[in-house]
Amino acid sequence: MTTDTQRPATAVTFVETDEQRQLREMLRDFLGARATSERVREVMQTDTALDDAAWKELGEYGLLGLTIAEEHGGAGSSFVELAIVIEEAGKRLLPAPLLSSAVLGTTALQVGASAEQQARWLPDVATGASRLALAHLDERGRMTADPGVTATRDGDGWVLEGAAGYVVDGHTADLLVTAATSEDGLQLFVVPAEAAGLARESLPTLDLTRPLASIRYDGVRVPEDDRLAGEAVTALHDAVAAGIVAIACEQVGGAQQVLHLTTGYARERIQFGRAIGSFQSVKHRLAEDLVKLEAARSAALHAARAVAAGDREEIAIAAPLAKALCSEVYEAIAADGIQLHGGIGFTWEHDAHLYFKRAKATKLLLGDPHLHRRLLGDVLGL
Amino acid sequence: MTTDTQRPATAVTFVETDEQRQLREMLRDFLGARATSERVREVMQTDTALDDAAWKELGEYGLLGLTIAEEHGGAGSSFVELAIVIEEAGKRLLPAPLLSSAVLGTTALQVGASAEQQARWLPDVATGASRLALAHLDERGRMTADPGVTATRDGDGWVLEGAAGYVVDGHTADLLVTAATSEDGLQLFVVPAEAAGLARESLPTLDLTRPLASIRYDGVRVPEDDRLAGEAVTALHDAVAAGIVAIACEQVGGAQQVLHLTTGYARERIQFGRAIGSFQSVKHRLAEDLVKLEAARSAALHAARAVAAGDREEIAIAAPLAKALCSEVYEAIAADGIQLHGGIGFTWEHDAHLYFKRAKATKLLLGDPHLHRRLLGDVLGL
Amino acid sequence: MSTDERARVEHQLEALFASHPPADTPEQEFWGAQFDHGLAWVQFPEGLGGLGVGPRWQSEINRRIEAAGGSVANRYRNILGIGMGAGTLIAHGTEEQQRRWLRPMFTTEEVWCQLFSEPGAGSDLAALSTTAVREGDTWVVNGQKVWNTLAHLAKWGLLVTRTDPDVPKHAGLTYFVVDMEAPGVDVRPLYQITGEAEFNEVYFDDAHVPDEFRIGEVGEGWSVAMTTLMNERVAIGGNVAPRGSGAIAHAVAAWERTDRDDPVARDQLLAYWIEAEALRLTAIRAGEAAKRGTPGPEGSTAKLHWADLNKAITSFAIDLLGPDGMTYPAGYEFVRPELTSSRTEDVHKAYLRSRANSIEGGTSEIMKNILGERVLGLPGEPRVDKNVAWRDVPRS
Amino acid sequence: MSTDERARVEHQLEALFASHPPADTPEQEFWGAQFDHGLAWVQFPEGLGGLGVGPRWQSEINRRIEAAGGSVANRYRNILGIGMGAGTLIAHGTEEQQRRWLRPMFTTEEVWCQLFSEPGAGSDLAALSTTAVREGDTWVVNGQKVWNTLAHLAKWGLLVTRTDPDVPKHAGLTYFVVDMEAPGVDVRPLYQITGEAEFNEVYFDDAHVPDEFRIGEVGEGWSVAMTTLMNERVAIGGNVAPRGSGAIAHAVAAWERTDRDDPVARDQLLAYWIEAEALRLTAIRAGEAAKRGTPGPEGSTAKLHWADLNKAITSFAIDLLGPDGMTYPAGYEFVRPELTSSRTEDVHKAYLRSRANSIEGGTSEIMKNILGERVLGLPGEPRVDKNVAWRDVPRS
Repeated sequence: MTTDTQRPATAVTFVETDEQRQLREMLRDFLGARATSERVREVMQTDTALDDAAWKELGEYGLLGLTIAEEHGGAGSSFVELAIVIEEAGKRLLPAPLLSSAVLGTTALQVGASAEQQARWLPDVATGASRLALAHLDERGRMTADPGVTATRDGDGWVLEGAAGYVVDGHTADLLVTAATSEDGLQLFVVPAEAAGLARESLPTLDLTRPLASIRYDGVRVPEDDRLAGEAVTALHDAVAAGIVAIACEQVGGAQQVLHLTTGYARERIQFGRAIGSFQSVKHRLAEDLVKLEAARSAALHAARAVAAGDREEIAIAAPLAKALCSEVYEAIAADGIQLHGGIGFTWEHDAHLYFKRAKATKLLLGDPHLHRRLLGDVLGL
Repeated sequence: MTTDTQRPATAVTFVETDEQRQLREMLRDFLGARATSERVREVMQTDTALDDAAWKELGEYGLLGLTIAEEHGGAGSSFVELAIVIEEAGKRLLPAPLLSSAVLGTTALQVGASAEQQARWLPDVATGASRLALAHLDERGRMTADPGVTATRDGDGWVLEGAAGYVVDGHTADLLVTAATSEDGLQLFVVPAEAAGLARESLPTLDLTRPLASIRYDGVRVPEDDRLAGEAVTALHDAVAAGIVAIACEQVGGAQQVLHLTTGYARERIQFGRAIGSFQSVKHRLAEDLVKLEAARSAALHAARAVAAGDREEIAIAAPLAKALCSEVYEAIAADGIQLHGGIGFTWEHDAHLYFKRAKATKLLLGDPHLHRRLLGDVLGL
Repeated sequence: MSTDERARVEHQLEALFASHPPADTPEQEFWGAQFDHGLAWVQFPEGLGGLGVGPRWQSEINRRIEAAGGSVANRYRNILGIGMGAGTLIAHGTEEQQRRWLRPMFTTEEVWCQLFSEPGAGSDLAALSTTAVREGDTWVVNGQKVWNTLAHLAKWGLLVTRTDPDVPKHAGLTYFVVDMEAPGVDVRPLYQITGEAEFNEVYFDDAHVPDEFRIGEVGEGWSVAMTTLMNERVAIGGNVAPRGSGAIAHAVAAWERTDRDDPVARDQLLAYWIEAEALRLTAIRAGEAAKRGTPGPEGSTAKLHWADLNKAITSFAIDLLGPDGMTYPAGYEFVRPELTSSRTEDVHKAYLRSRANSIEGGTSEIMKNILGERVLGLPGEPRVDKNVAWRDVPRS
Repeated sequence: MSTDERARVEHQLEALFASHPPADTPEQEFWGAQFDHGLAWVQFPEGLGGLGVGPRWQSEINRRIEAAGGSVANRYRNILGIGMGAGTLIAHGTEEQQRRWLRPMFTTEEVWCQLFSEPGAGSDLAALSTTAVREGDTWVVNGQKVWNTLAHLAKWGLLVTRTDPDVPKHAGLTYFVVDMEAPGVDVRPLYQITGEAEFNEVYFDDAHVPDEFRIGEVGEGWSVAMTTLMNERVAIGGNVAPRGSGAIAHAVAAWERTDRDDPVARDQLLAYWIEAEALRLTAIRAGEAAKRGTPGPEGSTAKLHWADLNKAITSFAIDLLGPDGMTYPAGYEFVRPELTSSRTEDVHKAYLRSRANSIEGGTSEIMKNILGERVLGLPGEPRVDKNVAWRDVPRS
């Protein structure tokens, strides 16, 4: 192990400010009322699978530009606040492009765009009027591969050719932040969804509450002004790191909610004259799930604080750690949610399967636990 | 997957003959009376850790040469009978060189020695008068490495130099079947323990009931007659395969005995006014252990039948399969044995730790589960 | 006697094949003739589809029929009738009931379903609360059943009801055959997490069942139901799948779609392959032991092991797919699948379907109780619902 | 008030450091003076080692003493007295008892041990059966205790006995301090699977305990014992170890002894590293929450998580050693280790020692009950040992 990784993590703290607690409570109330099971199910079976009403309201409350600077119409808060929104949305499986627009897209622009570019795009993102998505994977969806899109100079602008796969919320985004390989290396382009030559196709998803799209670029022309002026590699790296941490936070929210639902059921469901939660097989399983959940929560909260602090060295450890752990914990708790609900947990009408599917889909999104363990090992020199 | 591995395993059957059942019952009685906990503990804390009295008796009953042909003084039975002896001995942690002499050494001689050589050595092995051990690992104990001994021609004979590590029962063997690299490739030599230049050192073992030794060869001279005349690579391969299967059978015996002890304790130990086995946490753990045990038993029994049938193609699948599975099952059941006995299970005076240590030691002996999974994958073309 | 039995079976088979060549006779007609020749349930009495010989002849008869180009698909199409209902009728029904129901059951002219589980009575089946109240020669049934395979196709249902709430739960049950087309019986599809409706819910709203459809005595419903459930195990058993088939085949296929260069995934794949093969060997061992009349614990561990392993392996197969694991290519279609979708060719669907393996036919928790108590001899838990009137036991 | 407390603490510290310079005063003399200045247990009353201020000052005092070159090792050497006995005496002892025992306890002149568990009363501590029978002003004790750390060095033992077998188990207990050097008290080493005797067994054969050594009323022993066990948790807590330390350090060291080329082992190592780090972060989180007076579930999950993880990681470390994992380099020596060997530098010993982590201080099974019932609010099990005289409850 290199000495670097031995350094005491300077900023390990979990203290939540009063404002953060209030934000969490506000979201709990808001989402509890808006993102009901009925509403989520209604939305997830539409073509867009996007809760437009909730999205607008989140924008009105200023929750879509939490990390965007005030000069660009945002709240100028930190990633910790955004993580709270994501976690609470994860509890309710809110079908809204928070991850794609407020995390992946926003971070890419904040790190990679010039001040002028940020001023041009971010205000609409902060209000929710414009939705971003990040198109950076090839059609097989691999993180390590070059993007499936190439960019060629053409006069003052560029022409994009190729395809991007597994773009989160790609079919409802207004602007596609597209990674492409050019002669000069990786570039990021902001491409309007209605650009000529751009075609989108929704994928049939396991998790209906989180849509994915394939995007084809067939000679899409992009002006030089819409190429991000900064370091594309850094911008993409930071966007993905923030996305990974956001997923971990969302996973903790979902896992907590499943555990809450299952525990409640175990208290009330009676078999053999006793609440099933009085049987050790059920009680101990839930206790083990609680142990896992608390470990996952610590990892996700810490990673969010590292992102908020902009501590790249710590992010390199905390982000893959959180994604690897929270993915497996959410999956395990969601699987127990089905099992401990018994037959009803296997029905479409019960919500247990929605969490189970979200857990599996987020586990595989932006790198599975195995990949993140490998990345962590490289950082730690193990 | 190659088509070969898809072939229906022709000889999958588990039927036990009446003779085999009688053999098992006889051994159960014999070892139940001889290899008591007191006796095993007494023996394991001696320098040799070898139960000489039990060994002699096994020889008198003809149980040390079960697989040796009748013409060489053996019983001419199959590996299935030998596996029964090994399994029953594993139940009682009998400190006796069955694995080293009756399996590893005997198989090496049967496959690698000429008829004349077999006639010279095997009769004494069958009676127990001569004990074999197999020295084929380097000092780090690795299976994949070349042996740590080199053989150089010297007139009519050979000179051995180097060292072999982790030799099972190496310190009490009479004849060391030694693998050495020569100019002509791998060779096997039968070296008397008292040969000039040969030095043995016992290792401090985790499992006191199964001793290990390091052997140093400092210019040990071996006549050409004592070099095995046959294919050394095949002989070594077959010996190790038989050894792996024997360990798996031993592990099944041990696991069954721990489960038996722990189940009995769970029936009798009362806390909170109830037998602890009535609590689901205990009951379900034991039920899960039973599930594992039965799978392990199937794997070990089938592998023993494949060895008995001399079906090399099936052995290549069944042997690593059995070793990988039975190792993990024994370890898990032995660990539960300590846990479910509570405090008493952590004491020296209780037998739970003896099984726990045997489980770990056999897991690491002749290749750990990971190695065997890799070997199996190579065979299966996965 | 055994040679005598063989001779009788051979004789009937020859006669059947002569009069109704299996390959050329329409299915239902053939099955009717098979019944009439006593070759439907060979252990049943003559005249009721059997010859009164040992049940072990049946598998040979089935093999011979298939070898001759005939079909035994009725056993799957009407699995709850032929596999479970028939044995129940023989054990507890009147001869009139047997004559009325067995033949059209065997020919699949009348499909059967089972109406046992309820929303409030899953693992604790005996706590069920669907009531049957006697009105003269009729019983009026109210309540809800769930997890009813084939109920939407069934003419008849095997129904357990509560007829006396004032005695302990096992004592107050009565068993009926119910006409699924009768007024007051409402069958609704029950969609599951795959998007398919393999099961139904059945609602009873003042449904009338004539007393002549009662099986066994009033209050004896539990022991009749146990007969049905015993027959379930027998009906399911059978052949062991070949090496490498089942869930592990999904994982191997998924592995082969990868670059096959990840040693960690490979190690996990092999660990599952090993466990699947060991379980397969265990099933062979259990079959041999059962045949020899010396069944061991291996027979009881298989269901539990299979359920948990199936779930783990199919989940791993999805992981192997990587990003494609986030998709569900078949889409959620809200249809009824052909038969059960337990053995689906689609890995994504198999993954979701397998979630029920540790719930249906006894949850893994209940199976562990059974293993612990019946096989390992561990004591049961203190019971709060024994010797208490059903109406006084807490329920959810 | 808080500033007032600070002033008083500062004042006493200055006085102590002036009269007994920590770096230059012999340990026991310094601890005596520390007691006399009210800085031993700062929350205790004046004259009994405290100043009657908030307990949170104690950790600052300890830091200051260490910074000044003094020692706080008495807290470890006499952990059962200082950590658990003292609080019990303050809560339930008479002032005479407090004056008699607290000072020599703090100076370690008199070491203490705890005599609670018995062979027949482990998880079910309240079922214990060591009896104390009154004879005038003396109690005669018979029975056996087990798992008694430091008993072989101890002058005094904290003893729970059964004084009334005819009432339910919790009601018939009485708590004593027992002189470990008294006749009839026999301390024997209890060897564990590491070959060491970290614990003892203590046998009582007509040992006499004066009534003045009784703590609390007759029959109140359970609540006194609970006070002792509450203090246990407080005594243990404290600093969080640095990243990468503990069991995972053993695994990393073992990994570094390999060729570091096995991706499967590496993946497992990293999975454990992640879990260990997440648990460490949880401990920090629990500490912060406790400080702010808003403890959450994270405080309760740590012990369970730590025990199971420790076992898994040390076992994995042995696997990484390969063939060397079959050895036990230290040998089984049948000695008493220095203090507890829980934090051993020897990976082989750490592996064996960790087996007890999920047993000592509450088995993992009991911890899961506690988490399930107290944190998750799940109902308890039916109890067969409530409201029944102890002598009528089955015991093993």
